[in-house]
Amino acid sequence: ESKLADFTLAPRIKAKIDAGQPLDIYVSYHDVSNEFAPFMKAGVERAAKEDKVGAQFIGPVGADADGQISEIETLMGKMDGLAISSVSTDALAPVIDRVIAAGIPVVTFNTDNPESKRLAFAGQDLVQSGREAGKLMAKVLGGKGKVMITTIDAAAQWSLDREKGAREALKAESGIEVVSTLNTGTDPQKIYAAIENAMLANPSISGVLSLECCSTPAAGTWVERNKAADKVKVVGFDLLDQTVQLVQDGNVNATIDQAPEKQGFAAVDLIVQFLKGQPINNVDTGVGIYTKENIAEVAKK
Amino acid sequence: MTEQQTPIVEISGLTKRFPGVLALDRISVGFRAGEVHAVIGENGAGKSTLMNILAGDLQPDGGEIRIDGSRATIASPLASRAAGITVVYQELALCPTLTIAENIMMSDMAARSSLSFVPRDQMRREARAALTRLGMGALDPDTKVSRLSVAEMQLVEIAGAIRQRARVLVLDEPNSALSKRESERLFEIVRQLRGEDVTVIYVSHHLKEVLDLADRITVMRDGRTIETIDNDGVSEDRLIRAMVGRDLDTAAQWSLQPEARSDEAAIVLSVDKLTAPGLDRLSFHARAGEILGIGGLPDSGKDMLGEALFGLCQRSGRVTIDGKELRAADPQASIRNGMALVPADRRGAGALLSMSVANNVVSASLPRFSMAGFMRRGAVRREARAQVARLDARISHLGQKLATLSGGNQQKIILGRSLVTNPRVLVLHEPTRGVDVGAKAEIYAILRGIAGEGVAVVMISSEIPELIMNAERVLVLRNGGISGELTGAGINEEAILARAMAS
Amino acid sequence: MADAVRTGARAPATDRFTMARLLRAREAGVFIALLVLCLFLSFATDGFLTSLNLLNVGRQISLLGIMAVGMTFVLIAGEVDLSVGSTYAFSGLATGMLIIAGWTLLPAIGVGLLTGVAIGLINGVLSTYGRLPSLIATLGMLSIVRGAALILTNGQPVTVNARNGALPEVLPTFSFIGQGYLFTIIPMQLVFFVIVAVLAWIVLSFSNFGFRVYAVGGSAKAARVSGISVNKVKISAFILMGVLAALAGILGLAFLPSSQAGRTGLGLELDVIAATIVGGASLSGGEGTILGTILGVLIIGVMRNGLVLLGVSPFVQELMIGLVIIIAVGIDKWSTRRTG
Amino acid sequence: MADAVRTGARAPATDRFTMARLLRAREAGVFIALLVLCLFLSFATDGFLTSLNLLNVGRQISLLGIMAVGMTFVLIAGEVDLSVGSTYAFSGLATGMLIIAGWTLLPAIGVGLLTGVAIGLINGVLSTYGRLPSLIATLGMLSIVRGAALILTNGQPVTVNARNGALPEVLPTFSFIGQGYLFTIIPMQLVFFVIVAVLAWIVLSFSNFGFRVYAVGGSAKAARVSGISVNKVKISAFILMGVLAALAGILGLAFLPSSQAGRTGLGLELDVIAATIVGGASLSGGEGTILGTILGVLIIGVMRNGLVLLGVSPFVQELMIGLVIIIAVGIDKWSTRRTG
Ligand SMILES: Nc1ncnc2c1ncn2[C@@H]1O[C@H](COP(=O)(O)OP(=O)(O)OP(=O)(O)O)[C@@H](O)[C@H]1O
Ligand SMILES: Nc1ncnc2c1ncn2[C@@H]1O[C@H](COP(=O)(O)OP(=O)(O)OP(=O)(O)O)[C@@H](O)[C@H]1O
Ligand SMILES: [Mg+2]
Ligand SMILES: [Mg+2]
Repeated sequence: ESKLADFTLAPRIKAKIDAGQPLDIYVSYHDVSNEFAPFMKAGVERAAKEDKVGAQFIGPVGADADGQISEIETLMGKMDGLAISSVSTDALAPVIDRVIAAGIPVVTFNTDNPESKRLAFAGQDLVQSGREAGKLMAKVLGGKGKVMITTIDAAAQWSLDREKGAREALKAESGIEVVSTLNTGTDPQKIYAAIENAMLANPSISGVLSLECCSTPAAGTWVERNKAADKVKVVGFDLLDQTVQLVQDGNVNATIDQAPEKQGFAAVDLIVQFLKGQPINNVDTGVGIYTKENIAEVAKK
Repeated sequence: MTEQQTPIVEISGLTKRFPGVLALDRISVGFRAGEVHAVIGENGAGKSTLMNILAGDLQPDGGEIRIDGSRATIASPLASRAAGITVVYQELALCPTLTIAENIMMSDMAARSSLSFVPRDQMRREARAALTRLGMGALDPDTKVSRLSVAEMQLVEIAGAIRQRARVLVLDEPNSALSKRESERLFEIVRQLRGEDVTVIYVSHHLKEVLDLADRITVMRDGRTIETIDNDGVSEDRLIRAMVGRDLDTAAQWSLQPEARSDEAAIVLSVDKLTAPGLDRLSFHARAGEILGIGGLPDSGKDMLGEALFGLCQRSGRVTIDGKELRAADPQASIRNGMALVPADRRGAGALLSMSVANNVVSASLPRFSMAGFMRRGAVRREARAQVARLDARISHLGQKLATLSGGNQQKIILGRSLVTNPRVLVLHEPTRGVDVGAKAEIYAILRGIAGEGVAVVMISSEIPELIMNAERVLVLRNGGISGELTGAGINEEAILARAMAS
Repeated sequence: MADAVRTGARAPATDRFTMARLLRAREAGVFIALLVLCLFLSFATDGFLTSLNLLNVGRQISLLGIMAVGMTFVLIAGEVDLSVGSTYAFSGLATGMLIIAGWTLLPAIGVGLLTGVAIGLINGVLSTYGRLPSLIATLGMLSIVRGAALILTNGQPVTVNARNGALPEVLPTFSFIGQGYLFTIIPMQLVFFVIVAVLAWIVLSFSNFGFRVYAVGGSAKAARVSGISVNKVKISAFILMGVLAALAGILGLAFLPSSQAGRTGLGLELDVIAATIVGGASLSGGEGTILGTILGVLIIGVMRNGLVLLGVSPFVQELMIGLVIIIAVGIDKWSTRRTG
Repeated sequence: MADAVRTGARAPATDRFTMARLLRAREAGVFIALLVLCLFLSFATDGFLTSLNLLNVGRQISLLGIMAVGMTFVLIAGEVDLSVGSTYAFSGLATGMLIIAGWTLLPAIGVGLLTGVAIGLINGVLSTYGRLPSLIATLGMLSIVRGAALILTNGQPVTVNARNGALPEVLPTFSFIGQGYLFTIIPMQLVFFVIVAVLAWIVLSFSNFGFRVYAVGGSAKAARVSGISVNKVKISAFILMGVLAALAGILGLAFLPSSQAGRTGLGLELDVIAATIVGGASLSGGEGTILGTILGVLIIGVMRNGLVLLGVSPFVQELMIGLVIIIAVGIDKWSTRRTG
């Protein structure tokens, strides 16, 4: 692409490559304290081992744009490559461009930042995965019903992208109405209470579409406790322990996996390939769909 | 003395009601230019309330104030100042985090634009001048007020008020913490101000002072002005009768020297080489049934003695009661072993102001009034009622918060708290500060009664008459050590002062 | 007269207990606000005044309520504890990890509660013998304990279930205390809250310890002259707070039954302090009652529930919660005459 | 004696300014902690002691610093403001929305700052004439302003760029104040912080207004009877805080240049208060200096930077921040003799 062509590698890094010195790749994830961080980190570490580079997994505790930017600024002098998942596209784009301008290659992973001059993206197409979720919802509802979308952070870029995809897909179904988007906040108790209250306030809801890891098991748990599996369908994301169990028991009807380990691996691997002078392209880590039928594959692990 | 003239401040029918109390009941009084006008009355008579209204700090519920003959409302402290009134409050109004100079000059600063700069050098100069006038020129104006003694704070407050050249200067118990010498300096200035045609309104419980100083005296009782007397040949007894509304039979007792009768009694308290901030290897003892007076100037160390004995501050040396040594810095152990303290700082260290009378009475003896860690309410109420009756404290009910009692009554409750612990040694620091004559006499009688029961009473006081009247033996402190011991007929003002000030 | 009683009631109830007195008490403002709110919601929604919904509200406020009871002690003692949200997370996670490590229930919960004791002890010692303002000490502990929880769990969620290693005999009881219903109707969390509140009320109003807490917060210096060990009383209050935060954390985990060090209980400290202060406790110490705190917790819980039932947008909810906090406290202040 | 000087220096600089005195001042503890930290980092990392990194730290602390300066006034005046995080978000968003609505820069920033004035005014009036504890008033405002920001933006992020409607001539200047460098090296945010700090220092130490802030916080009663209008001084301090929070919010938006009502500045209040108290201000009023606050802000900024440079795990960082807060304040308390 043109972006790749515009990029000039910093002499410092070039010298390092020429001298055969070990490279230092930094992977900045937007919230190292969330449930995926360990999987991403595992992927990063696997890549570091296989590609024989140094890789640091960094990022703020709790999604925080300022924290993520400050950390990157601080470490810019040390990094030979950066893979980043942005808290907020607009906020992080200028920093990404500055890193690029300094001659350090940047790829995005997990959450893309297409506005920026990043070289490539590794991960799920979030709008696409949202679309898939919407389609699944429509399917389990049999094409009609009232749907509530839930997310722990309605403002986050990944959430906005998935919501966009989900709404697109649901709009296509004339029998389905999206009642609201419920921003639950991130505390587990508050997520559950928000869902509980919302279901109480609006008993006509027949589908809950969760956009992420954490309101998915909360919605499933609500269904389980209220024995509402017949009346309320849940489609969500990710394969947390609890979610797997809920899918097995039929309280969550479908969940979409985003292969976080693969994303972490691809993030580092893309940069290494680029520095080796190989051509790079976006990596789609895919949309894994799990329902009661195939969940057993995951549950065994 | 000024003849009949229109008063500069004239008050008529002034009423102030607090929740549950009619503090001022249609009082009327006039203050003339160039007079020293004393206002006296028992604790809770309404003196401070009246002064706070003049200061613009409280608003009356009825009645009127005329200044220079025309009706005025004193809506705020600023308005009061604008009318030429300056007040030295009974409860000191100083800012502890600022320096002396900043406190003295605060009202000047309040009058300037808030966009102006602070003229530090000028402030320092003027503050030093104001201090010098009070004989306190040695005090560094850059010292923080929080580091001053109560007496020094009172002087700073007075210094700030005097330099404002008010037309009316209100002094509400201005010298309750001052030494005799400092007080006399103040009186000199008051006389000087009178010569400059300033009206000085002077609130005090010291009748002798009042008779020395005042041109006229207004007596208040129960929120009413009883009478205003010209001070020509008025006797103390006459004033007391007006204040209390009856003859004070206890007054006679005051002049009695206690008969020395505890010489042979066992030593209860013994203090050996007590060293603490301001105290240097102090050794003395007190016997059962004895009232031991401790006197001295403010910096003699006497103000730390109570806290050091009781274990409120770090100390070295031995303090024993009946031969048992008290652990340092452990007030609980002191109480357990039979010591009780009535501190000087009634509002700060004495009372649990936000708690009820009943709770205050038992607060130092909780274990005795509880079972399995829970309070026995009945027993608490019985004890509280008994103490209130014994001390003749005026309260409206046992659940009344201590903060809403008048000072003298607070003092009685604190004394009651000490008595409930059944002390072997009762240490009192300024036991009658700010207490009116009637209550004073009652407190003295109570102390003698306690001593009569075999308790050793240690009375630390800056009021020499109090020591003379009550103590069987007086230790005079200077520079943290004992500079003299007086007994029996040897206890008199000259002897105490001589030992307190000798160099 | 009215005022004397009013202020009198703020201190432990020495006075006889009468309904009239109660209504003139400090809590009256909040009580009236709560009443008005409930009345309004009963008419404006059809879902509010159902026993199911009310029990639901009861459950949702329970964990906040348990912690607010602890905060009442700390505030009356003249201190403040900002670390409660972290303690809540840490203790729950600790218990959860022990359960999935195969421990039986009581030891696991015991250790969880002990972590609360330890945190409270540190908070207390730093704020007394350590001479730090408790705001700073507990703000530091907020970070430290949160960091410790992240390190302990490596940022992974802890989910208590058989697959992760919890003993099968432990799970039903653990679920019951978090999710169960007493007599099939009263949520267990609410039962815990009621027990904690009643015990705390007895202790605070009638015990020597309660007396000392008020005394220490009212005037530390005067309390010392009365032979009360100020530091010990304050440390005890912090420990009580720590234990109750731990209890809430454990119940919270038992309810879900999953927790995450990076998210659980974040920002909870302000909710807890808000509820307690709405209930009449004051940051300057010496004031507060358990009854007031319960009212404060209720008003916030009912408000949240009501706004949802009314279908108010979550953004407006956020705004309304702030308004109600101000108005609930304001009712009390503005309805009494200025007393200087 | 040493102590006399120490405490004396806590008040506005009445004393003549000498290095020796400075070092014995209240700020000494924090200053030493900062020095030790910097020395350690210079040896332990190779990136710390470079002008680039130091200027970087300067930028990263600037917004916190600007707000901490405001908080210094509020705390000295004996109050506290919990609403600053919400104000930060609201004012930034308001300015951003006006810019993308096609306004020119100065009016947009002016209105943004005015929202800060308005919020400060409300905080101040509620806490003075409204007789609410400022903790409650501003906690309520925290929710109200956050709710208002969410309603205003409908929860959507606001990004200032030409595509959204910002005038092309506005963008470069707006970017410059947030992201630019003076003389191509000093970050503009740092320039703003330095200007704010110097002005605040002059006002607080030398002006009559500064004097009144100390007087009001040291003893409201003493100030009132001297004729100082306590309420006006407190309200002014809140307004100053509001304006500075708004300024920080606008600079923050100009830096990113995107903001989101549901997230921006969440929990910022505790960071701001922590920095200010580490710098020596006290919750009970009357104490604090701008120099101390700057040191407090620096210590937190340097710490964060150093931990990142050292490659410490983010979880451990969280824990260390708490430790440093406790130790920095502790150094001061523990190194001076007990004074009762
Ligand atoms: N703020 C207040 N609230 C309630 N009652 C008050 C208040 N201030 C004063 N009182 C009551 O008003 C009465 C008069 O008090 P005041 O302070 O004027 O007495 P005083 O003559 O100055 O007494 P003292 O000699 O003890 O200083 C007392 O009964 C007191 O309890
Ligand atoms: N908040 C309050 N509520 C009720 N009464 C109050 C309050 N504040 C002060 N008072 C009353 O104001 C009066 C002032 O009396 P004060 O405490 O000055 O007595 P005092 O013995 O003269 O004190 P001091 O020891 O300073 O001389 C008291 O009657 C006190 O009860
Ligand atoms: Mg008085
Ligand atoms: Mg008095």
